Amino acid sequence: MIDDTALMAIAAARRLRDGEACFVGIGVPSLAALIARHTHAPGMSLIYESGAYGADPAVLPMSTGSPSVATGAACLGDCTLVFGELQAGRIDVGVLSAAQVDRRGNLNSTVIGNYRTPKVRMVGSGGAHDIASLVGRLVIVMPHDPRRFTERVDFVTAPGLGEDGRRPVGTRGAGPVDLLTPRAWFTFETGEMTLAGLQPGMGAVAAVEGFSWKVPHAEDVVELAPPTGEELAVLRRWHGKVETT
Amino acid sequence: MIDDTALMAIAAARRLRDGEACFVGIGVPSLAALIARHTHAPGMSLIYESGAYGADPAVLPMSTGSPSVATGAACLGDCTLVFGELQAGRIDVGVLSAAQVDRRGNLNSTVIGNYRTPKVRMVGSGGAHDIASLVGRLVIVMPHDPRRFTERVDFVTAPGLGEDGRRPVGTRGAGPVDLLTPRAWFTFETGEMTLAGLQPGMGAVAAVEGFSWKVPHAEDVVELAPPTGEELAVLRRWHGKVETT
Amino acid sequence: MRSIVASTKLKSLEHCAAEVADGDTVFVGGFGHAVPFALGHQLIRAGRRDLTICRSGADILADQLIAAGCVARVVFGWIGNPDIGLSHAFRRAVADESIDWEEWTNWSMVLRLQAAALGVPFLPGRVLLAGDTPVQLPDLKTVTCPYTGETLAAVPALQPDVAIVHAQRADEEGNVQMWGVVGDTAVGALAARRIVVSVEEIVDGEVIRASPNLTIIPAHRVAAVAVVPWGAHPSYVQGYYTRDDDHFRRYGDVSRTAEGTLAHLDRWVRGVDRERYLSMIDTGTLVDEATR
Amino acid sequence: MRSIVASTKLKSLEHCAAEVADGDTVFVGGFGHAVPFALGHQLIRAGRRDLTICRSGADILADQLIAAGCVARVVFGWIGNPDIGLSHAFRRAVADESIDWEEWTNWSMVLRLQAAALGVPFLPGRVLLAGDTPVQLPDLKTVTCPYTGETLAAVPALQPDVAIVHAQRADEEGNVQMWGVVGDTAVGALAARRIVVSVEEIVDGEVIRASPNLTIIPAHRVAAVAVVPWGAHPSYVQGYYTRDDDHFRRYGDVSRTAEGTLAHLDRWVRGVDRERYLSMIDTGTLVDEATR
Repeated sequence: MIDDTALMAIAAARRLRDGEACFVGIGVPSLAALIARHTHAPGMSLIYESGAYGADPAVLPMSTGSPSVATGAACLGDCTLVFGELQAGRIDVGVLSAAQVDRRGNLNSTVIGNYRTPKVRMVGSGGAHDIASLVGRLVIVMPHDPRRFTERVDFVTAPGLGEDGRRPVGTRGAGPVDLLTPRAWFTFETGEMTLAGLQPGMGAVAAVEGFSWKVPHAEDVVELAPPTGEELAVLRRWHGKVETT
Repeated sequence: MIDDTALMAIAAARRLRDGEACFVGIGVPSLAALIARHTHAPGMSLIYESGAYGADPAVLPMSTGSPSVATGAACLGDCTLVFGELQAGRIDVGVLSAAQVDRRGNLNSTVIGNYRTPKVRMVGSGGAHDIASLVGRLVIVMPHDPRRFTERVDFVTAPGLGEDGRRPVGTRGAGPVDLLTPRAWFTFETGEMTLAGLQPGMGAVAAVEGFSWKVPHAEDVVELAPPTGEELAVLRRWHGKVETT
Repeated sequence: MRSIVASTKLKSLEHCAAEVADGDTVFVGGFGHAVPFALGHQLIRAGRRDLTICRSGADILADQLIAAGCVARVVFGWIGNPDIGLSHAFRRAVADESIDWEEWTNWSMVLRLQAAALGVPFLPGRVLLAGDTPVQLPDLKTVTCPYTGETLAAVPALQPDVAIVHAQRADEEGNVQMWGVVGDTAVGALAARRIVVSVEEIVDGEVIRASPNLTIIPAHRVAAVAVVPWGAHPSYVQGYYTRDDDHFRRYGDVSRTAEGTLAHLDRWVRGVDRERYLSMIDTGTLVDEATR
Repeated sequence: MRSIVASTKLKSLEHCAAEVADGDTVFVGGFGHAVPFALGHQLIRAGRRDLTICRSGADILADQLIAAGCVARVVFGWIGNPDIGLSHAFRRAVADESIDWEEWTNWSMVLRLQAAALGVPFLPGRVLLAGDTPVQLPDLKTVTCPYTGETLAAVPALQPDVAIVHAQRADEEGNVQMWGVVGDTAVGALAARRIVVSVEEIVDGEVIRASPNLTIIPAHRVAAVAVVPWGAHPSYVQGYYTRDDDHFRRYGDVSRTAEGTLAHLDRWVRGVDRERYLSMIDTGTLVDEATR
């Protein structure tokens, strides 16, 4: 039961706070937000780009417009409402994943390779660029797959930090602050991805195994607490249960 | 029963066409639109600035947000929806009244006298400036009160035509095309208010009695047909019946 | 599981009104429908001062706030007593130079609020380009479209410090539902830094979540909610009670003089609690009318 | 008196699809919810060519229109098969350079449509100012706020020639009601010059007028309405049927090859009428799921 997804999602859930407005993407980001809302953050509001506030999906949605997003939501506005609130600086935190992340916390979901003649043409930004540009702070979840971690992403879909380690001109909010994988917790306080914690039983070498650059360590690299019984019980309500077959 | 209001409203109703989207104000404008919709223009949509489309008030509303506007409307959006549609050039015709009108079809509902130290401080634009600036064409209704007809209004709340008889830069649509009073019908084709028709039995002198400037006549000043039995029957459903006491 | 309630936003009417501070810019909700009279009257009772009140079309609640001395400045698109007449307290305040004001149009006021709700400092508009209204707005700028070269009005954002809103219902978390005429109430509320709300009734979260399309303000934007039945009287609440047109007419008469206006405030606002207020209106007739 | 119907907008599915001409820019409604598959499939059957299709998040209907050769250009914020994978027909078309595209973000696409709905040539936005997305938009301009001096993106208006939309219901006059997830469907439709709609059912005007807050498109904007039950399958319609997730998964598999995609279109679209289509889906299960 404590698979990679569970480790990532639970660790990410702990980075979310009660009472926050939380803009979430599909997949592990939704799972992380749901765990938080149903453990330590009952007053957190899940926001989807389709216009839903206070969503409480009974199964993990496959689309931001899925039935589980709509049914039981506290508010169904439209895209203009949620992105307007985002642009006005009123959404505290976003949770996103992507195909690639780099040492500055930039996310790529657009192309692998060259933009016009790509090796892999992917899905593009969706709301990712908008959320990363505007949200209060960004929590990133990524599977531990070395190909997904690069020193510089092929295409900056969603801006993190610039080459100087600071937020690019034109963005708002703190940008990426936490990156959770099944092996580790990284932060960006110093302006670049820094190992800050290890999942239970994981070593510092394994945490960055296969990464193409040397990831700095925080002064104190902590060991993350293992998932609690409550967290796992909550996780089981959604994990592996995507929308109906 | 055929009082001044009835004559004005019925004559104005005849200037509205079936199938049109019609932005209406409170009072005689609403009455005119209702007569049209319930006689020759069943497919006309009454639009109020409060966000209502396809309104069908059972009693004459006192406010654009009145219960009679909401109840039975086909669509209740918000101000952004209706004014957005107006600004996008999608509302065919507007019907307005005002405290003053001038020979260029400019309307004043802001002040009598000087702006900062007025003789009478009135209600201001509301949607009048917006409708007059943007609607496809404007139909004006005015009681026959010489003080309300001036060569130049004290304050141009809602722009009609400029001193050159053309629409001012920055406006869209045809501007004022018809002005109905209990005595006459005026048009603006030549760039200024021109006597085009007379209410039944009314003379050309009486039509502009008391006006402070010489109002030109069209080549053919027609006599308007008297209110029909159908028009009067429809009128009676609303005339004198404002919202509940 | 779905009924998790983190913390209640439910407060007294007095608490809600206390969210409005002296000197605040206050958006007053209600476009003919669901005008927050109870909240506004509480501001009068609390003796709030130096407010800037703003909205597109302002009715007799604005007039009463002005008459009571709460208001230093009005920012509006229209001000009056709908279909009845002028805003006499405003008229008098203009005449004796005791008030400042800034006059827009209903659409440009909505655009100003919309800009704030969208977090941008201006929105381009196709109004305020002709006539005398823009002449009276010396600080108004234009903007040139970088694609078409057109000149548009640059309608500046207006971010109220606080919005006061009345609506049909909310849950304890603060999700606010309104139906019927919305007007500029939602955009004006969302434009504001803080939102305080009075509602006809508090319902279970389940009720809200059964019709989420009716929620105009999500809970996390709401600072406090008070349950105030008849809180919009003499305006109306769709599905609850109809408009007390006679009350507007009577106010139109008495407000012609400063003395008449103050006597009205003494009778209906100052020293009058909600129980007393409700005893003075013919609630039976107004409810009956609403069900027609 | 309230049931006056001027003229009916009710037309066949074929008639509605015929409102879309070769070469048109088409807004495709449906944000996960109420995607107009039946209307889109009719465009494929009618052999429509050289379309520019646009919306924020484009799902497998866009992929199918591309695979069928209807599309010359895609303007989008996202394109794929939600939670499953890529838009393979788009991917192949990019690889063999048989398609043109313009790539925005979901918010900037919504702003583009919102600008058109509001009748302005651009809206200022706080996105497209960093990262590589704006780099790929060489014609994108910025605008300087005349009040604050800030630089914002000048997001250009996008006015579709026609919008295709699916919704729960309409009346004969063409008042269209939708609830559940609205996404960018209303703004995209209102942005367009013409709007054609399919609905689950036609209801009496009285039904519409009993809940006017649910009307997202007023009648005078609608060119034609077709009654097409299950017209959003394999997406869903709130209150009618749930999402056929398996269908999306199977399409994710078969669309990996051009042959698989064409075979899917042969099976589900070309030469398949609505009766045949409905016989191929397990409507019972999907309706049951919706009532959970």
